[in-house]
Amino acid sequence: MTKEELKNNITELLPSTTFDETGEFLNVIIASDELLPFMKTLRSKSEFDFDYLFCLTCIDLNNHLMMVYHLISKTHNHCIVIKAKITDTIKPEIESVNSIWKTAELNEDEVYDLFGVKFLNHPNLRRLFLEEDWEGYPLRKNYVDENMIKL
Amino acid sequence: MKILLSYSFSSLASKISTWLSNVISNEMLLIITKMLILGISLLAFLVVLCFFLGYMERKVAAFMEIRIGPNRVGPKGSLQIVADTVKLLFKEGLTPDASDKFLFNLAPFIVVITSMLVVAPIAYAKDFQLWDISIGVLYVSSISSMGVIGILMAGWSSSNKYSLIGAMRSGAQIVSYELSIGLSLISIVILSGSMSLSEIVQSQANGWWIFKGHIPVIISFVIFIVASTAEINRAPFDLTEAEQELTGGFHTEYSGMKFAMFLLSEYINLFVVSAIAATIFLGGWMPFHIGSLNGFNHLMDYIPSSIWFFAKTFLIIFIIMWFRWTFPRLRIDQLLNLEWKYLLPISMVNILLVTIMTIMGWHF
Amino acid sequence: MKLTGYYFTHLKEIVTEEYPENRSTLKMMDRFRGEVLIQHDEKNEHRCTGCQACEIACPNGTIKIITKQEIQADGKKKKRLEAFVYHLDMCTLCNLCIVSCPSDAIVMGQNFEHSVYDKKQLKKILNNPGSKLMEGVEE
Amino acid sequence: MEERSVKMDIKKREEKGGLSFPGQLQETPDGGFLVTKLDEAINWARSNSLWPLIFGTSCCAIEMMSAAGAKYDWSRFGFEVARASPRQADLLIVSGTIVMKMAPVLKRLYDQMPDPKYVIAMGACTISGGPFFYNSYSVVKGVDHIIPVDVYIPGCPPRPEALLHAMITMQEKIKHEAYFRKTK
Amino acid sequence: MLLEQNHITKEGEFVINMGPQHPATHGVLHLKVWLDGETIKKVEPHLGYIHRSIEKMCERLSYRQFIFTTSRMDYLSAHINNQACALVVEKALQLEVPPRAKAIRIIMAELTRLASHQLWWACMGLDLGAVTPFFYAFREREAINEIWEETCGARLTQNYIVPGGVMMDTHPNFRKRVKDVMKQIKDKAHEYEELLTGNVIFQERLKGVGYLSREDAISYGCTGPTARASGINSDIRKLFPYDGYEQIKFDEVLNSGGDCWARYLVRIEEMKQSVSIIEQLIDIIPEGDFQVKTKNVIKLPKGDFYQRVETARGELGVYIVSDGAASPYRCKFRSPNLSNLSAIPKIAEGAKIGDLVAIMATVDLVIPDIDR
Repeated sequence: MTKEELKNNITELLPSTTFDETGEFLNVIIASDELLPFMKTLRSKSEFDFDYLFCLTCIDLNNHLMMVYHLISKTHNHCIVIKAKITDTIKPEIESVNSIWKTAELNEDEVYDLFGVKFLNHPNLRRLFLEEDWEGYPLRKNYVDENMIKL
Repeated sequence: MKILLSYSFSSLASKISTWLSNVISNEMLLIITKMLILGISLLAFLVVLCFFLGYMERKVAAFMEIRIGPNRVGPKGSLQIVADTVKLLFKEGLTPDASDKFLFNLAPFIVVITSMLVVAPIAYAKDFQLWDISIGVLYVSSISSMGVIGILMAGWSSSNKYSLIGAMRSGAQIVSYELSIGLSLISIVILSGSMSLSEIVQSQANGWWIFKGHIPVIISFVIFIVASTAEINRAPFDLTEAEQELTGGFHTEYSGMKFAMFLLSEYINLFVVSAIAATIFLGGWMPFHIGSLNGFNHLMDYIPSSIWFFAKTFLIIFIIMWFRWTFPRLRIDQLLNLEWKYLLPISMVNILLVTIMTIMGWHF
Repeated sequence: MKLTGYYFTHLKEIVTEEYPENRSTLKMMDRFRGEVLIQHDEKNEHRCTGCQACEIACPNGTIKIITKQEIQADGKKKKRLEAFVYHLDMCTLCNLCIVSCPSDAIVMGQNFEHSVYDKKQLKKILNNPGSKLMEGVEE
Repeated sequence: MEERSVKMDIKKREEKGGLSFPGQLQETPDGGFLVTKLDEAINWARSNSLWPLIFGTSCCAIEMMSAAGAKYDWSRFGFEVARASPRQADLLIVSGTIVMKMAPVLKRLYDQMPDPKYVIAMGACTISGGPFFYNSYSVVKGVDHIIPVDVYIPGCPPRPEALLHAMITMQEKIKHEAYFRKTK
Repeated sequence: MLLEQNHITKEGEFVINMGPQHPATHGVLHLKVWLDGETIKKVEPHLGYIHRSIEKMCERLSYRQFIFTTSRMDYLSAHINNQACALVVEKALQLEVPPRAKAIRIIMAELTRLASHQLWWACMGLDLGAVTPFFYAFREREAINEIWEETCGARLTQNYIVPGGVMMDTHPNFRKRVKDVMKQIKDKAHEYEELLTGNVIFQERLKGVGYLSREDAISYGCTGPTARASGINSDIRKLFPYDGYEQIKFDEVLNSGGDCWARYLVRIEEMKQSVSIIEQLIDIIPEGDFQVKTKNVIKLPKGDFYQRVETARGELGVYIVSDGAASPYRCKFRSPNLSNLSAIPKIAEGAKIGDLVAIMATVDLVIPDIDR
């Protein structure tokens, strides 16, 4: 499917989404509580068939966090970027997509570790890279570490 | 010159013996002195032998791997192993806190002692044998399998999971391969009609068993080499140590002196196994003769018997080293499959063949 | 077994280069990056103007340039290089400083034998004592 | 602060006129002929039989493997018996970055090695944190904060020859040790 | 009793910790393995022993500088990592790289792939207990290292790529040396066959071991040779060509076996493809500039940029969020090894300890790339 077709189909599916087409891919911006059912449809509906999650990350935009999911379909060979906005920066929470794509497990652990986003229904949420007692979430913009020497 | 070379060992031994009995009158003391001299010289011989084997292994490995190998310590690097040994001697010997200290410290000694015990009945040259026991073959196969107790002890007492797995593997492996070794030895016992190693050597005066015994003996020779490689835990059967899997297996926790003992026993075992193979299948110290070519046979006789023995032994050692530096390691279930599904049935059938051959007198 | 046997018997296939023995003949490739050096000519003059371009270009703060004010003959004050401090212990030899240098003052040296017992010796001052800026570099 | 220390360094360097031998040689008391000879023999053995621990964390480990490979072949010095178990190793080549989470493991490995043990810090990351000195929240800025280091070899990664040079430097150091004599 | 005292067996469980210092984990991966005898019940990876905060560092480095930190991620594909970063900057700036630079980049990238696979082959033998292949593979690898040293100046972390091209022109000897090395690799190919591929023990160790189905491979996000051995066409060079890969003839190596043996064959075949790519290009490197001049301080326009390349281990994605400043606002590296690692617990279930080593070897992880 081309970008336009994807856009139309998704608007049909979820009228409240907004789009951003500046980049290479079609960016779909949704609210964090709509994520899981939306993702499930993207995976299961045969005209989308996004079976491959190739990048999962998070961005700290100071006043809110943005989860970014890059998806590609191995059958149709089209890509899409889903961005889920998490407005609560103190206790951020979002549904895990581990039940749809297994690769999400470690990636979500990583985001939990570095951004502090808590994933609901995650099978084994733990700090992946840092020690369990590490304070703060280093990739947040407001992270301070007195041991870190800035250049 | 000929006399000096070929009979030096036995005549030297008898000379020392007579001199000692002249000097010392007390019979008990005489025996003790003799034993001491024997023991010390054997120990020295084994240590020097291990130095040589270690050096040989490194050089063989290096040349097979298109590199030079040790060349800086001593001439052509020949003192490399001496340096290693001295270093290990002066290294701290750690005993882990969690280990069973008595067994942990005992294990390396058991391993070394058992491998040294097997050296006794080997005939090194004509008329030169420490202990001509009438059940030589039985003695060798029974004592050599006792080494596994030491290994099990080492693995268990280390209180390290890798060691434990290594020891368990070792138990399974050695117990199974013991069978094939025994059966392939029995085929020669049947042929020669004796269990004494010296008599087995004597029975090959007119031709080595590997030539006389047709295909069945060649099969049992191959089985013996394969099984004994497994028995002494060398690659491709080095599952008990398996560096990439178990970081050293049963000797993971050993350091310094105690670790050196494991290395020592490994090389002694290598020598013993090759020596036994040379004695039983390749005629021990018997020179190579071809039927009725008398000139050739005389020429061969000029080469001292001890050189014949060591040449054969080192040939087999080289083959075992060659295995090690070529093949990847087997998996534990494949290892046991190889023994129970292939080697054991084959050697059983083989024994049958040998027996029939002996009864019918088909061998030369 | 055939292959390993082949190499065992063909010792001329050995590819080892004996390092400490071949030091006299060992020559690095001409672009090899061993360490950063300031080139000095025979009059003990270098080309470094102390512009700090390399310091800015360095991704990991390896270079520290210390300048001093010097009064020229015509009475003008000018920045001059006092010390080119180079932390070899942190340098990743990435070549970004060499590329960024506008006056080609620094080059990559070929020496790689830097082993020391004391970390402090890896902090180096690259300009020779008493060295001066070469004439005509600044124009 | 930085500037002042550097200026002092310049002064010192001018006074000394450059160093010839890296580090300082310690004077050891004479222990008589026999003890000295024994010392020499032991040091000879130790310096020629440094068994490294297989311990690589990142890029430098590849150059360490190169040094073991056929072209550089560290077995010529008797270093080829790389042990997987710290109990049997003499030399810890810290090749690659050490991060906060790895530091206790490294310390433990070092403690598990029996004496005498030696450490080579290979590459910029291990000496000072190297490229990860600034702006990084998780890298240990130099392994000498965790374990004592004998020889430093800078580079990112150093050439295999440089590693061999470091090991020869290490041998030199071992040859000047005293086993039976106590240092002052 | 001793075992109970030391908590070796707890509630009938036998857990071993492979790593962080273990020869089979190729670095500092820590695998917690639950065992039943020799059979593996469960594997849990523990990471972070080489987490160097590269993503955080990139937020403070300029676009020229951040390229060089990435060569420390997957150090065996250092050049391809650099290429990915340069490409994302070029994509954002809409820079057209001169054809000469493109050709040089591809040759270097394929040399990297070759060298990386050779190292994999060396370690593969080592892991399975055959020491000798290590030395034979390193002989060829050293030859490739010499090419890099001559042209780029370093042996492992070349740092040869800058935004807009390559840092220096190729060395005058470059063409001859590359041809010599290609000839050498082709001549010695039969040794690889003889030593490992044709060895019965070796085949027994790999065939039927560590099966990964196509569906699982997609779900776990496997990439690179690991995915291609399960029959997924995942080669970025074919799917989303970059730097002129679209003009080059080569086959995407696919194998539907899904086991360790398939992964082994895919990598061996990829080496041959790399050699053929280099041979196609080496004689027709276009003349011209090797670099476009860029501004001293590179500033990217606002927006998100994603660039993917095929490293020796699979798809590397560089995701940059720019706010228009001289350094990235957020920089994420999608590592191929992390997704391949996530499949290991699935692959290893029910295997033996010895198989785990074989699985680790065929999946070929580089740990610093996972931890970043």
